[in-house]
Amino acid sequence: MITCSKLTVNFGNGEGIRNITTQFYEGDFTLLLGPTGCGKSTLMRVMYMDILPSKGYISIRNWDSRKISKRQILKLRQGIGIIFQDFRLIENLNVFENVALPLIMTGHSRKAIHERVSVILDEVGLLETWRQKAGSLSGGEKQRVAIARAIVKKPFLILADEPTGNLDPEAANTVFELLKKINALGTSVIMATHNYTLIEDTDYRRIYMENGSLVDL
Amino acid sequence: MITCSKLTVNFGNGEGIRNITTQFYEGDFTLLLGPTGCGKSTLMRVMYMDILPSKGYISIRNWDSRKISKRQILKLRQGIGIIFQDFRLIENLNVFENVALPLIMTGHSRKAIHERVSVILDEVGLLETWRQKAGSLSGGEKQRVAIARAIVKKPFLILADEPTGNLDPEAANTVFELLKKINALGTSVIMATHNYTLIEDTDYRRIYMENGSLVDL
Amino acid sequence: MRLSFILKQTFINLWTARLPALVAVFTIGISLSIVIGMGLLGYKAFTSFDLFQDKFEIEVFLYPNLNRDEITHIQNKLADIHQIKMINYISKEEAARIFKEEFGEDIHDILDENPLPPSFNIKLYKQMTHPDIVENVAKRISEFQGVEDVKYHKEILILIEKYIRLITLVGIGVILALIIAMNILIRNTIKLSVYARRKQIAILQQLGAGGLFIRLPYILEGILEGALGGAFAGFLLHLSFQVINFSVQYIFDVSLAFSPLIYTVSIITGALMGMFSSSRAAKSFMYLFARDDY
Amino acid sequence: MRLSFILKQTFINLWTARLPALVAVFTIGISLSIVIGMGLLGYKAFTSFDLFQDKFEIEVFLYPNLNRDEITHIQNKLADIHQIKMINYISKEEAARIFKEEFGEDIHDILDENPLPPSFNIKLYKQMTHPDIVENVAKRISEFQGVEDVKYHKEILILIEKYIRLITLVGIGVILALIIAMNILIRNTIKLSVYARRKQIAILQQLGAGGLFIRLPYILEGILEGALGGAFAGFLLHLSFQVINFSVQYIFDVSLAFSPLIYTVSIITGALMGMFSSSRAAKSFMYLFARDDY
Ligand SMILES: Nc1ncnc2c1ncn2[C@@H]1O[C@H](COP(=O)(O)OP(=O)(O)OP(=O)(O)O)[C@@H](O)[C@H]1O
Ligand SMILES: Nc1ncnc2c1ncn2[C@@H]1O[C@H](COP(=O)(O)OP(=O)(O)OP(=O)(O)O)[C@@H](O)[C@H]1O
Ligand SMILES: [Mg+2]
Ligand SMILES: [Mg+2]
Repeated sequence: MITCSKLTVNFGNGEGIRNITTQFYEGDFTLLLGPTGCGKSTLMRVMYMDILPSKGYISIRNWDSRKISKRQILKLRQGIGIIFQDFRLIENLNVFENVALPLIMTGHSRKAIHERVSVILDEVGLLETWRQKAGSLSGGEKQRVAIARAIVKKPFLILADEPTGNLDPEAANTVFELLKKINALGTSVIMATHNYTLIEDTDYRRIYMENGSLVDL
Repeated sequence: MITCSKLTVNFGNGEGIRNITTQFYEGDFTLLLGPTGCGKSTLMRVMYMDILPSKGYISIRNWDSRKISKRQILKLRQGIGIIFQDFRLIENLNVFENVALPLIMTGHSRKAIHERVSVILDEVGLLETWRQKAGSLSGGEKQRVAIARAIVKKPFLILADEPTGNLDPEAANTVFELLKKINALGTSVIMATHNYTLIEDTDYRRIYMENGSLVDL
Repeated sequence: MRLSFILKQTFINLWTARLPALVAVFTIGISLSIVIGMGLLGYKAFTSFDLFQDKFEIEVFLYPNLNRDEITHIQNKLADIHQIKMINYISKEEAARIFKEEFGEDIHDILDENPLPPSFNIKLYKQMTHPDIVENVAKRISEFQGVEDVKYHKEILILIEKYIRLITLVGIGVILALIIAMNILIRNTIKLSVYARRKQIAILQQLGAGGLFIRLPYILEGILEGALGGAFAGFLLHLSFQVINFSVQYIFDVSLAFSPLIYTVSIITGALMGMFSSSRAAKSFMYLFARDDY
Repeated sequence: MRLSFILKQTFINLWTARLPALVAVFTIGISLSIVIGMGLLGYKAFTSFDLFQDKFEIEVFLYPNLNRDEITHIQNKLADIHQIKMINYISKEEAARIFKEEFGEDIHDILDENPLPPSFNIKLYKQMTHPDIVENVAKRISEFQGVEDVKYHKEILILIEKYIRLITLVGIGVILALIIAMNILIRNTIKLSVYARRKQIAILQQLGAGGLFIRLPYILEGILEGALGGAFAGFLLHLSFQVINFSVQYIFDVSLAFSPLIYTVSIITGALMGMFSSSRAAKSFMYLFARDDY
């Protein structure tokens, strides 16, 4: 489903990602591992076309980085659920509104939105805080809102960038189980993480990066 | 050194911290544990007087929340090294400048600053990226800059709020060892963390919070 | 749901970013009141030249020996000239009075008989005081039978003409410059107020939000701020009119009439400017791709 | 290290926040050029009343039978009155010429002898044309021996007096209003430009940074933006002067002289305003305690 071919992003300071060629398959749960600064987030940014590759290309379903239009980029992003490493919530909206945003944006009905958002908030354990402004949440709460917002729209692909960094082990586990469940229903998941304890019992495909390149272990 | 007495912070939505009475001793390394949203960050914010308690008081060395002046609050903060959960770097300054900030602010000489900052950057593994703007760093790099900035000024107290959430196990270990070393030299450390693997072999004092209150296990 | 959310977001934005909102209202209010106020003032100054134009007159001297009928005949012919607004007959006696005023002597003291000629004093419609037109009229009259001479202050006429042209030119220039300047100020202020929230816009774009969904809250906000600013401008103008009237009444007993239309005009103008400015501003921060430089 | 860091940070801020910096420069430039420009224009309009005041004259009619010495004596006494700028003797012949102009008849055709009296035509210094002063002077002269009558256009004098007072009043009012308005606009813009960076200020405070360390970069930035804005204002004024001169030269052959002093004044004013505005703005965002509402 995702094909990277000689994918290179050059930030001009020697950093970035280099010459990545690989494939991610539809319905897979892929773990993206590697030390800090190795390029995991950058690779994900290329996947939602926040950066276009300097060299090589990436194609996701029918979208190809070499010939995608602006309108198609927005369309692509609507199909991907992104859990940003730094959350990126709209601080002056409340929890409910932040989570509902992707649904509101694509024109769902009020009733459908209420039902769906309530279910998701319950799953991440934030049903009771739905009225609180995102700006005043605790770190872990923000992270769970970000997760809820990514999965609420039933995307075909979830990009989870370090989704448990601010969660206690129990909450981390809940979230991971949630992602597993969604994956089992057919959504592809790519998750960057440093939490080896969390993933040690899974046999998901692991991709290791170092210094902007893939490494074989 | 730190005395909390019936310390209460009320956010007006039922959240916050409630009636905390405890003491932190000079030179101690204290671990602050508890599920997300239990009030760890809030307790730390009270410690650097970012919030003043609604009820009760906190006293840190000679500073007392009930009668501290604005000027003294700044003085207190200059003595505390804070690793914020969300980093709070100055995005348009580079790594070096961000780390040097606390020293520049208190009027150290150029030479002293260069020496000290270089040593710290080396210890957190960012010596080579010193020129990069903080805004373009990876999550883990940002976190390490935040750590470096907190310890550069040789504070009497370090407040580390989830300092390893974005670090891979190896980097997390380096940072933890660093904090241990600094603590061994006399600096008190209070560290909130969810990383139980990291701390499992230590016998530091643990404080558990739940729902805004201390709990005895 | 989309529309109600957008409406709600507009008000949340207005509240959480009340500083930029207030600044935008103030800027629009002040700018509009300056443009409209200076426009009205300029117009007032321009029309007050009427006073000078009203003072302009042509004197038609007749031969001293004409009889009543001949004089009436000339008067009728003058009345036929459509540029003429007012005709005033000055008899020999009237002329003697004027002589006394001009030269400080009673002509009857010096001579037995009054040698001064009768004359007509003519005023033209003020649109007809262009030097060329006046010259034409004067020439026509001078050819009437019984008219000895036609006199008017040509130089003053030309001077006033020049002043009117100057004031019109400078006035229009100043008003145009003000319109441009105020437009820039309003657009910049609104741009800054959106700039302060550019990260929000970036986040929405990263979630795949399209053009209008992002811009509409800003556009609505701009309309609201513009309308409020316009109302504020109306209020400022209303106030200044009263202050001016109050202070001027000791000098002249004229007073400026404040038309409520000014409120309508400034509110509509403000709303339109707010709308376009914030629409453009929002668009200018809709970067599809990430930027690390801000 | 502190100072060099602050300097560096100023430039980094100017570069990374170049939109607000540019907007501030534009706002200051436009505002200052409007205030200074309108001030100069108002002053020009005010002084152009000289033209009317210059036209004002007093006529002193003498008895027709005075001899040379008596006339010279009167002239000397007039010259002693310090309000008087210019004395012009109008002989009987000159008066006849004027008569011909006023009444269209040659006095010599009507009479053998010229009955018109000689007179002095007097102009006062323009500061001395207040109706009360003029009345006083006229009264003094009328008591001279040999003076038959003193005449001047009292109503016109009073009218001009009123106009001057009106223009002064309205002009000063408008300029004051503009100064206040532009001051508000500049302060608001700079406040917005700091507002966009309020999180930075909050971070510095959380690190324990004190007042001046945080404010100095903004103050320096304000000074720079203000000075640049002032230079821009000077340039705009320079340009407008040339445009005005160019377009007005077809009407009048006067031209406005652009003084380089205007650059100095506007740069210094701009720098001062930038400094105070940004100092205040930075201070207003220095919350010691956290705020979640923005
Ligand atoms: N805009 C940029 N300009 C310059 N360098 C950049 C930019 N963005 C990222 N980098 C550099 O590229 C490298 C990879 O960054 P990336 O964020 O992808 O790392 P990561 O694998 O996500 O690390 P972490 O686990 O810490 O989040 C880092 O060294 C980072 O400093
Ligand atoms: N300004 C605020 N207004 C309202 N509620 C707040 C505010 N700040 C924090 N809270 C609430 O207070 C509670 C404690 O927050 P705090 O940030 O201290 O949690 P924490 O223990 O640090 O959690 P985490 O491990 O997720 O960082 C949370 O439920 C949070 O939503
Ligand atoms: Mg990353
Ligand atoms: Mg926390």
